[in-house]
Amino acid sequence: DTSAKKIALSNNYAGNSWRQAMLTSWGKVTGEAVKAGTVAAADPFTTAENQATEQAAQIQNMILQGYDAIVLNAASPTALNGAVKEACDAGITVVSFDGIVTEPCAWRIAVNFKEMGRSEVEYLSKKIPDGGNLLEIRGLAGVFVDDEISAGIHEGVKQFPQFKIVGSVHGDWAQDVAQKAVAGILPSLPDIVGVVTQGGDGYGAAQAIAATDRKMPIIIMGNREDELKWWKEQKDAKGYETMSVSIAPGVSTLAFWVAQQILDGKEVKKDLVVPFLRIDQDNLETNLANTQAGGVANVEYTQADAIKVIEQAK
Amino acid sequence: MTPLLRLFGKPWIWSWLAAFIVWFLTIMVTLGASTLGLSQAALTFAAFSVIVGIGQMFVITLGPGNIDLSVPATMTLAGTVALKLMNVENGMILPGLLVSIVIGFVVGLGNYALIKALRIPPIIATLSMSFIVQSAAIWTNRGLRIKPPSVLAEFTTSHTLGVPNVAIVALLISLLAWFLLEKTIYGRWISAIGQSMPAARMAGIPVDGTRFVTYLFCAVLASVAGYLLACFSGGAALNMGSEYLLMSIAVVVIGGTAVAGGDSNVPGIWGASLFMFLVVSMLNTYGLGAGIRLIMTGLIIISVIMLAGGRRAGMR
Amino acid sequence: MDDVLNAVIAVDGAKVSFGAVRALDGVTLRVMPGECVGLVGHNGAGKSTIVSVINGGLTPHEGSVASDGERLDRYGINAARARGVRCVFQELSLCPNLSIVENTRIMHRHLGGFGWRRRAAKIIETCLDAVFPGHGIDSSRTVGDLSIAERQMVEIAMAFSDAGIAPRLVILDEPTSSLDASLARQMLDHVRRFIATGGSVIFISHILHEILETADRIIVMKDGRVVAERLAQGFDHHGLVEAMGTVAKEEPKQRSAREQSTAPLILSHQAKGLSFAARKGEIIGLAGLAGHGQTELLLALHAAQSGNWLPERDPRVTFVAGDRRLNGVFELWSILRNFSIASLGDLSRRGLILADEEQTKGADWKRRIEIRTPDMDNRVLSLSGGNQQKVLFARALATRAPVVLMDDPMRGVDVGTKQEVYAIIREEAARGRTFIWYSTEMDEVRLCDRVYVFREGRITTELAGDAVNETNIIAASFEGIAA
Amino acid sequence: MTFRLSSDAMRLAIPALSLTLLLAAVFWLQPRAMSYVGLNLLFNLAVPIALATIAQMIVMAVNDLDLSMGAFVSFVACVTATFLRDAPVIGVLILAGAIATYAALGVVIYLRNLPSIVVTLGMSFVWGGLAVLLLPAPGGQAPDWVRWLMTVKPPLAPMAIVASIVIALVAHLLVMRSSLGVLMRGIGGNQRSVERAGWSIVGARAAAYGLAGLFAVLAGIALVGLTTSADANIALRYTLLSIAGVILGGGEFIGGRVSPVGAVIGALTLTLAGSFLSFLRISPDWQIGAQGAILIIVLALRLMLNRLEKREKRR
Ligand SMILES: Nc1ncnc2c1ncn2[C@@H]1O[C@H](COP(=O)(O)OP(=O)(O)OP(=O)(O)O)[C@@H](O)[C@H]1O
Ligand SMILES: Nc1ncnc2c1ncn2[C@@H]1O[C@H](COP(=O)(O)OP(=O)(O)OP(=O)(O)O)[C@@H](O)[C@H]1O
Ligand SMILES: [Mg+2]
Ligand SMILES: [Mg+2]
Repeated sequence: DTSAKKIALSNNYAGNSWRQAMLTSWGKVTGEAVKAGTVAAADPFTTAENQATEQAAQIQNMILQGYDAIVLNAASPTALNGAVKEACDAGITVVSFDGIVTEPCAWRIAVNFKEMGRSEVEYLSKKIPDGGNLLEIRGLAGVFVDDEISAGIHEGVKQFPQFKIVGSVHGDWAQDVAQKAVAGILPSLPDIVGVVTQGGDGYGAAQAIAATDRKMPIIIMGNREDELKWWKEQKDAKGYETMSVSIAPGVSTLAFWVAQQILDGKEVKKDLVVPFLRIDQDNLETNLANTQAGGVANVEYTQADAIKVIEQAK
Repeated sequence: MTPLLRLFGKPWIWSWLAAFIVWFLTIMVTLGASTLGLSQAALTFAAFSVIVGIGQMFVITLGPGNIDLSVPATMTLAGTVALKLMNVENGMILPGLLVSIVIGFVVGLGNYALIKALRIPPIIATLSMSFIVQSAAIWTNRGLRIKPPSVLAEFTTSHTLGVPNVAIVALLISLLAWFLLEKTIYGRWISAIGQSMPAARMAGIPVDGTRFVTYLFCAVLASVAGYLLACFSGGAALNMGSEYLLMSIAVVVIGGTAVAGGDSNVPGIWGASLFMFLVVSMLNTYGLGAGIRLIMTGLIIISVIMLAGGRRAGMR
Repeated sequence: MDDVLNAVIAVDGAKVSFGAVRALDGVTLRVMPGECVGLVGHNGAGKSTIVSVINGGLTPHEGSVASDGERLDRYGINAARARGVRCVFQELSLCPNLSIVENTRIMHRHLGGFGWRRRAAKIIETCLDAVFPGHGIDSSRTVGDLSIAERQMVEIAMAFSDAGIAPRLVILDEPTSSLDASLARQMLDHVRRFIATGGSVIFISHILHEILETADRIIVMKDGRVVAERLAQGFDHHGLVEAMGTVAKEEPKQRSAREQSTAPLILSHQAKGLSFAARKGEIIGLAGLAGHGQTELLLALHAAQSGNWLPERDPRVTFVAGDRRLNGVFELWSILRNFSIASLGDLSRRGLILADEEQTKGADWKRRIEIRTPDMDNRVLSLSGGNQQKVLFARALATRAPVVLMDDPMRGVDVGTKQEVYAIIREEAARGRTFIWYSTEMDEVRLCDRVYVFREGRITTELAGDAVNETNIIAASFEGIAA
Repeated sequence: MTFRLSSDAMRLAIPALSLTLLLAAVFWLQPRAMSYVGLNLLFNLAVPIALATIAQMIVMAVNDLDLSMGAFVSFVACVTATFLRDAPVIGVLILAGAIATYAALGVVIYLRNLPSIVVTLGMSFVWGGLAVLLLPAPGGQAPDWVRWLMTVKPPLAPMAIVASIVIALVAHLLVMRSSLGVLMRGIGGNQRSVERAGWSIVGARAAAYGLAGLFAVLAGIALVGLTTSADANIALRYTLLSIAGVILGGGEFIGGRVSPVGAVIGALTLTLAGSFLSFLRISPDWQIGAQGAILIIVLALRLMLNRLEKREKRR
């Protein structure tokens, strides 16, 4: 019985549509759970400046506030370990997702970001067997996810040596930054057949390329509604083909349910894996229809889903 | 002094020189094939830095400690609200622009109210304000991305005679700024205030009024830049201004405006904005990793200021 | 020749130029032990520059410096200090953010080590007591909290203080400019005592009677050259003025008492104590000991009469600063811009500055008030202190404001210029302008139609007409002190 | 004679009062914080901020501003979590080199008459780049002694409080009492007169920047001791935080008016303000905005107390 338990969400950033969708999903699902009396509280907290030190302070405050579990999307996989350890020592359950932490006492709901990067190149190899030049758009330098996805992409290029990465820019997962960076490097690049991305930056790349007279390469998308919509337009107009892949923001609700299960006394493995959400040419329309305007393609989880994920991991 | 020497005495020449060298090195990679593309891209993206940079320059001219950190949040709020209001309708373009200008007004008003009424140093006042504005942006649309009206999207992304339209807008704003600074009483006033506030007061300058107008001007330019940027990049995002915090300050100081206030300079903003865009493009083009790229950017900024600043010290 | 051998400092043929300006053009000068040398000259004559040469702050482009008969090739600030050269600079040069004790630490480089605070406090307090008995300045106070007169007192005491190396030559560059008569008296007395014990002093002042009564020998400079050098007895006031190259004008006379009480009231203010009122065309003096609320009244009048938010077409008051570094000059600007800033309203149309009219007006005033510069487009800091002050005067007079507030504006202005300015003030007053004039100099106060005397922040006495004289003013200044 | 508060004492009284008020509010909202463990949790992350604030304050004392503080502390954190643990000798050398670089910056800024803001802005890219090169992805581990130092449980008062007091004390002795401190503040107050007294401005500025570098290095080390590992972006917010801390503590941008004890109090206040907010439970939309509001309130408080104090003084 967890009806007296209090859960907190520690979030480090709210400044993009993915995080907004994540917070919305959290609010929706936990709101119902609180109303149904499953848990006593599920309060979300967001830091102002997207900094590990600020989030560490936030977690320490949660310890003082007496939460029973902390669901955590971390600014850094390691820099919060000190605070997380303190939470564990205070008897608090810590479940990290998306931005996971390496501290052994915490649970991790991870996406295999490396595989995500590799699969992008694999997809391209099927569409363009002859291979060609690729442009890579990376995220924020020095951040774990950026490093992982990029490593996966380079692994993929090794696996399919017909591809060659001829340019690499940092788009910070923001489409205007990506647009600027791509526009700056594009004039000096040879022909490119594909753009491998990390999510949130595909539309910006498309805008930058559309502004030149180049042929539109295959740009891997990242599940944002604007990206999907652009893809749909291109598909309807000239049969443009690509794929889109990202982690679903609703994973915050899975983390919530996992935390609830742990508080309920369930035996749960420390490392859980969720699949990433991939959209292909044939299910584009369905996904687009389900995606809120300006939002991100999403999946929200129920308690039953969580139990299933936990069972599978055993 | 020969004309050439006199040119080298100008504080803005160094940013232009740096921009030119970087531009040249970049196009040489493709032996000149990328000249047009790179130049157009540089003008386009420099335009946004120029617009916010000019506002920031006016504020910095007001003297030590004056700076507006609310620029990115203002851009975001103006962009998101305007796009939401226009809701892809071409007929709403003007009301959209108006609303973003009003937002700039309100933010500027808030900034100066904090600075004046609560005596909070500008750097902290505008930082606090930016948090509130950012919250307001989140609250109004939660990261919703709405496309700009088609006419506006077309206008911001296309060229006239090979020159990007946004660059033309930025040029017009620069001319206005130059005119204000060099030819009007207002320009004299902000320069005087920047050198010594007590002296300005005793010389009969309406100090508060002038500072207030300057903070308004900066916020309005930021909101106009936000409006244009949102239309240019096909929709507003909650993080769309974040880049322009450092950028707006960097282009002002690299452009040769005195950080201690009292002395501003418009051409330098252009040189520095082009430079800031081109240096990233160059380092990207040469395929350098993020770490090296950052180090090079820093070292180049320092060398530019060494050349420019050292020169000025010698001139005295 | 044995002159040079005994001289504390001997400068030979020093030449210094700043760009096109010849600040020193072959100056030769000696200071003997036990002697006070008076140094006079018009603004920009090069007095402060020769001071910089002597204290090691400036290396002359030509010429040499010798001390005790020994030619010093590597002469610098530290060499000068080691020989006991001390300096009170024309503009105040203490650190306003530090306490008096900490400033003493800065001035005496070798004072370090454990317990320096105690030692520094002792040194400065001893010296303050010696120079300004009854000063009432607590050495732990922050300099920024002191009045300008108190700061000048501290600085003077600092120069005479002894922390290991005894002062042998003290240079005083217009030390009395912010002191009232009684404090100046104390200082001059101390100078005589110092001389009597064998010390040397170089004393620069534009207040000639101070020079005449204190100096043993007087050197007159003009345009970077020494033009006359005689024992003090060899000069009288008239002769000194003549030697400086100013056409000797008659002594400022008391204005003939004019019928003022019928002129319309133009300004009134409820100050502490007696209420303050000014009529059209009056010259009103604010007197009393320095720092007793005169500047505050001027600032209050200015604040009450000028807006901070909206520009005004017709300014009601204008202000001439005395502390020009703090609230006078705009350092980055040219002389012309510094001059025109207060009257831009008249030099513009719809907010647009009319550059030609600005030039014309600038040239006009440059001539009228004789600002010594080849070009009004030079930076204002290239002017000597007195000339900067003239620019500030011109700035205020060029406006149309009917009331001119003056905060001891003649600090560091030479005699010739003063006479010119007095004439301009009288002329403008006759045309109906009102002047409200705070001054630390009795000669200036006596020029006024009416005088308010301040004591501890309040107006205690009002004197008018024939009652405006030294005896009455001094009596009123000390009123209430058990004497 | 009436009792007169020196301007230094006033500079201190106001921040101290606002901290007390805020602390009272936090205790009222969250009584659990009123304990040994609670105080440590509230304040331990303020320790590196306090050190960085002192560093920033020293730079501000000579009329400059350091915009690279955050990037530099991040860089130090990366060095600490990698070299200082795996190869202590090289680690110490690197950190010493970093301090020397700071001192050199002070010299270059003075000699070439450069605006410190621009130079440090450039340096922030350099430090950031070096940090990314060192740790392309977050990682590394805190040396054991650092970890021990930051988690030690002294009797009577928790580590965070003890450390803050020690930092304030040492900084006070260095900046307010020592000759070097007087010299540095003198440069901020009136560089020309310090020069005329025969001091070497180059040397003094090098010392000031070097000292600032030293405190920033300590900040980085302390930070890693708390977080156990580092990443290249870990302390970017320290730039603005440290400036805000100095201002909150009664320091000023120019004129050499600073207060080390105030700066530490300012850093504590900023940290506490964040906690205060999370205890308030504001709607997620407005949580960021509330951080702005609290900054405004704390500073407005400063103004109010300032006014009271002035009235007191005038009486
Ligand atoms: N740093 C400088 N740069 C340019 N010109 C200078 C500089 N210092 C002095 N001068 C010029 O040198 C000349 C001598 O100036 P100085 O200050 O020695 O005059 P002064 O006799 O002290 O005048 P005052 O009575 O006004 O103090 C002046 O014409 C002044 O403008
Ligand atoms: N390095 C400099 N750059 C620009 N102006 C300077 C410089 N040094 C001195 N000046 C200015 O030149 C004028 C004469 O300088 P000087 O050294 O004689 O000062 P001073 O006579 O002691 O002070 P004052 O300015 O009151 O005459 C002063 O106004 C001073 O501010
Ligand atoms: Mg002089
Ligand atoms: Mg002079």
